[in-house]
Amino acid sequence: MDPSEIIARRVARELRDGTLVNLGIGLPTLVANHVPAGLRVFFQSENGIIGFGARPPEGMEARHLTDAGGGFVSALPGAVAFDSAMSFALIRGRHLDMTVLGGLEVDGHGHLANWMVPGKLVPGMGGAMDLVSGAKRVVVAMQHAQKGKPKIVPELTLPATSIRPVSLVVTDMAVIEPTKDGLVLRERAPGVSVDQVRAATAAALRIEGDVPEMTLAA
Amino acid sequence: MDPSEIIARRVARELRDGTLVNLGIGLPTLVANHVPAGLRVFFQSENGIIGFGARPPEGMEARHLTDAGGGFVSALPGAVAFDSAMSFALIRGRHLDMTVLGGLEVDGHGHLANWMVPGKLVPGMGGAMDLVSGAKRVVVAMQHAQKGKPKIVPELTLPATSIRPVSLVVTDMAVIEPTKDGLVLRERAPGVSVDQVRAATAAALRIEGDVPEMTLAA
Amino acid sequence: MISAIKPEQAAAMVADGASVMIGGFMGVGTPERIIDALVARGAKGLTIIANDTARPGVGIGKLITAGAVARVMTSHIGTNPETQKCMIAGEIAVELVPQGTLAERVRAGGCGLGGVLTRTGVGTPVEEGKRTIDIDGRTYLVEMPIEADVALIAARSADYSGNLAYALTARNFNPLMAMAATLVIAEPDEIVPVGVIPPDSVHTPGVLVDHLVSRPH
Amino acid sequence: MISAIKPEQAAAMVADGASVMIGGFMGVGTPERIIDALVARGAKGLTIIANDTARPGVGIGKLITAGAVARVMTSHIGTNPETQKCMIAGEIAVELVPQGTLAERVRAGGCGLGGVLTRTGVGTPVEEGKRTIDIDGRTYLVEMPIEADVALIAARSADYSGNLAYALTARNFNPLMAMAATLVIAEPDEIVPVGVIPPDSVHTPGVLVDHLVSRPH
Repeated sequence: MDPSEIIARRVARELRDGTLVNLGIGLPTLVANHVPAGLRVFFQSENGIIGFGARPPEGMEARHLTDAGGGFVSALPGAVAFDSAMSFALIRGRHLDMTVLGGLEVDGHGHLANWMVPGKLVPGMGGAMDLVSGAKRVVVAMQHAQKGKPKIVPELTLPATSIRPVSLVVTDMAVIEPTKDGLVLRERAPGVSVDQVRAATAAALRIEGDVPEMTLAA
Repeated sequence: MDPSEIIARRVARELRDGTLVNLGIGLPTLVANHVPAGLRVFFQSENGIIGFGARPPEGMEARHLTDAGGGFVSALPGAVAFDSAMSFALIRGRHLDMTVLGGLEVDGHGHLANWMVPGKLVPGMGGAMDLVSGAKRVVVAMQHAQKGKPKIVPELTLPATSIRPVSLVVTDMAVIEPTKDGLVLRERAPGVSVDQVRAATAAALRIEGDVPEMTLAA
Repeated sequence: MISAIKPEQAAAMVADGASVMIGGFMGVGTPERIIDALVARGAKGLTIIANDTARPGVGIGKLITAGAVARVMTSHIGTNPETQKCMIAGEIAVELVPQGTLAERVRAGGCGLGGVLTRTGVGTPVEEGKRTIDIDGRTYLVEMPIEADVALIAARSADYSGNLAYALTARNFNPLMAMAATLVIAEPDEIVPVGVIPPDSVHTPGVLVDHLVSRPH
Repeated sequence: MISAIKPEQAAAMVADGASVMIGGFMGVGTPERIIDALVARGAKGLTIIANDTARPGVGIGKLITAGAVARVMTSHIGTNPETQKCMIAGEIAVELVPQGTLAERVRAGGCGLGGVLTRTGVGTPVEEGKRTIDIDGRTYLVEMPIEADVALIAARSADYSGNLAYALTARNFNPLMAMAATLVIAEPDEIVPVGVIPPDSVHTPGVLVDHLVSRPH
C-alpha cells in the first residue's frame, strides 16, 4: 500500500460521528475518501464552507465554489457558506472538532513546524497557525521520514506553527501521541517493527506495554 | 409650537443626503417625520436594521420586525437586516454618520449624561455609550430645562455617557455647539432672546457675533 | 440529523444556577416556549446574559417575575420595572454592559478571542475595575469574553441538520450566542428539510446547534 | 441610488502608493475587471491587503506580475512563485499574517476596535515586535487593526442602492473589507433593482459601498 494511503486510512479512523473536521491541502485531503460507513462528518474548508463535496462532473463546476486550494468542489445538501471571520471563529472558538494537517517536523514536545523553511521556502502559514492553536484535536498526517531523514526530532529546527502541542501524529510507520512525558508510540504500521520505528525517529519514543499494529479504515 | 416639535424640526435640518442616521427612542424619533424633501436618509435601528419605516397598517405588523423600543415598524425597499455585532460595528466603526440622542445633562465640555440617575433611575445605557463614542456626529435633542432647572451645566452631576464631547445640542430654546473653548451659542429658537437662553443655561455660553434665529424643517 | 425535543425537555437541560444566554431584543427573537417551560419547571438561580429583560409577561420578563433569576448581564433594564425593583431589593445582581460591548464580548467568547479592546465606556462607570490598554496614544477598555453553559436561541427556520435562519430584527444576539455556549438549544418557527435553506442564507451553521425544539402539532 | 462606473474609472480612483484591500481567496471572489484596469493604467507602489496573491495570471497575481505592488500583507504566497521571487529580490515587502488573524484585524479596523487579542502566533515568529497581554494566566498577542484607502470587492449581486450579496466560497474576505476602507468599490456579477435581494440575504449593506462597477453590455 502507498504510504499516503496508509496514513489517510489510519487518520480516517480518528473521525467521529457528527463532528466538524478540517482537512489540510495535500495528503490530509485523502482522508475524506475513507470516512467509515455510517459516520456523518462535516468537512469545513477554511475559505468559507461547511459541507463541501467532491469535484463536480465536468462542465458543472461553479466558479464561486472552490476549496482552500482553489480547486472546484461541490456542496452537499445542508452546506453552509460564510465569510473568513466566521470561518476562523469556528476554528479558533473551539467549534472545530479536529484538524488534519501536513507536517515538516514534529518534536519531542509535540510541537509542529509546517509553514516555512528559512531561506528556502516561505509559502506563509495560511490558516495553519489558527488551526493548530484553535482546533479541539490536531492530527498531523505526514511521512515518517523525508529522503531517509527523520521528521520527528528532539527539538524543532524550523519555526513552530504553534506553542500548543498536537494531539496525534500519524505516519506511514507509526501512530505517536505527544504527552507531558514525551512522545508515546501507540501503534505500528502493518509489517513495521518497534525497532524500525525507533531507527527512523530522531526524538525519544516511550513504549507503554505492547505496541499493536494499526487498524486501517476501508 | 410644541417644544418637541421645535427640536425635531431643527435637528432634521442636520440631516444630509445619503447618510446613515440613528435616532434614539423618544423625542429623537420625531426627527424622521421632518426629513427635508429630496434627501434620502438611511435610518438604522440598533436592534438590527437599516431602512425601517413607519408602523405598518393595522393587522400587517410582523412580529419579527420592530424598532429598538420593541414597537412595530415596516421596512422600506432596500432595507437590510443584521445581527447585533454588525449593528454596533456600523456604529463603532465610524460608519454611522449621525446619531440623535436624548439627554439628561450636557456640560461645559460637551459631555453628555443620559443613562442613569444614581439612586433613582438605572435603566442602563443600552446602545447610548456606543453611539456617543462611535458615531461621526452626535446630536443631543433635549428640552433646555427640566421643570425650570437647567440641563446644560458647568460640570456633569450625573455619570457620563462618554468622555467624547457631543457635536451639537439642540433644545427648544437654542442650538449650542461644544468647542475646545467651551459652549458656543449658535442659534436661538423663534422668539427667544440671547438673554433668555443665558438665563436658562447654568454653563457659560460664548457668543460669537450675531446669534441668528433657528430655521426649522417643514 | 438532530432529533427534535419538547420545550420541557429543553427546560430540563438548563440546570438551576446555570449561566444562560437568551437571544432577543425586547422579546423579539426570544424563544418564548422554552422560557415558559423554564418558568413551569420552577428554575432557580439563573445567570441571564441578554440584551435586555424585556417587559413583565414577555420573554425574559417572565423569568424575572417567576424569581428564576439571580444575576443578569445586560445593556438595559429600563423597560422592566420588576428587574429594577429586584435589583434595588438586592434580589438580582445586575451588571450593565453597553450594548455594542455586550455583542462583542459574546462574540469574543464564541470566537476564541482573549477579549475586546473598545473605546466605549472609557472614563465612565463602565470602566470601574477593568484593565485599560493604550494603543497609539488612545486608551481602550479590555473587556472580557463572555461564555455560558446554555444558549437559548429563537430562529425563523431550522432544517433537519440544525442550520438556522433568522428574520429581520429577530436576528439580533441569536447568532452570536449560538457560538458562545456549551449547549445550544434553538426554538424555530418552522423546521424544514435539508436543502430548503440555501447555503448563503444560513445564518447559524447546524454544527453549532445541539437541539431543536419541535413545533406543537 | 449609486451610479455605476466603468472599471477604468474605478482604477483611476486607486492612487499610486495607496493601500488596497482586495477580496478573494485564490482568485475566487476577486474583482478581476478592476484588477485588469489597474494593470492597464500602470498602477505603481500599491500596498495590497489580501488573503493570498493567487497565481500568475489570476486576480492579485496579475498585479504582482505587472510590478504594481510594493508591499503585501497576506497569509499565503506559496501558490505564486513570482511573489516569492519578488520578496527574495527585495522588490516586494511581504508581511505574513495568520489567516484568522488577518480576518480579525480587518474586522477590527472596520468595527472600531482597538485591536485583536489572539493565541494564534504566540511563541512563533509572528509574535516578533508585537505586544502581548496576559489574561487569566494565558498570553495573547495584541494584533493591530488594519484599515485601507480602498477596498476592491467582488459580489454575486448588487442592487441599485449598493446592497451586496455573495455566493458560496466567493464571500471570504469581501464583507470584512467592505467595512474597513475609506473608499469601497464593488464589482458585482449582476446589478438588480432594489428589493430583489431580500433584507435577510444582504451580506453587505449598501451604505458601506461607494461605487458599483457596471457589467459590460
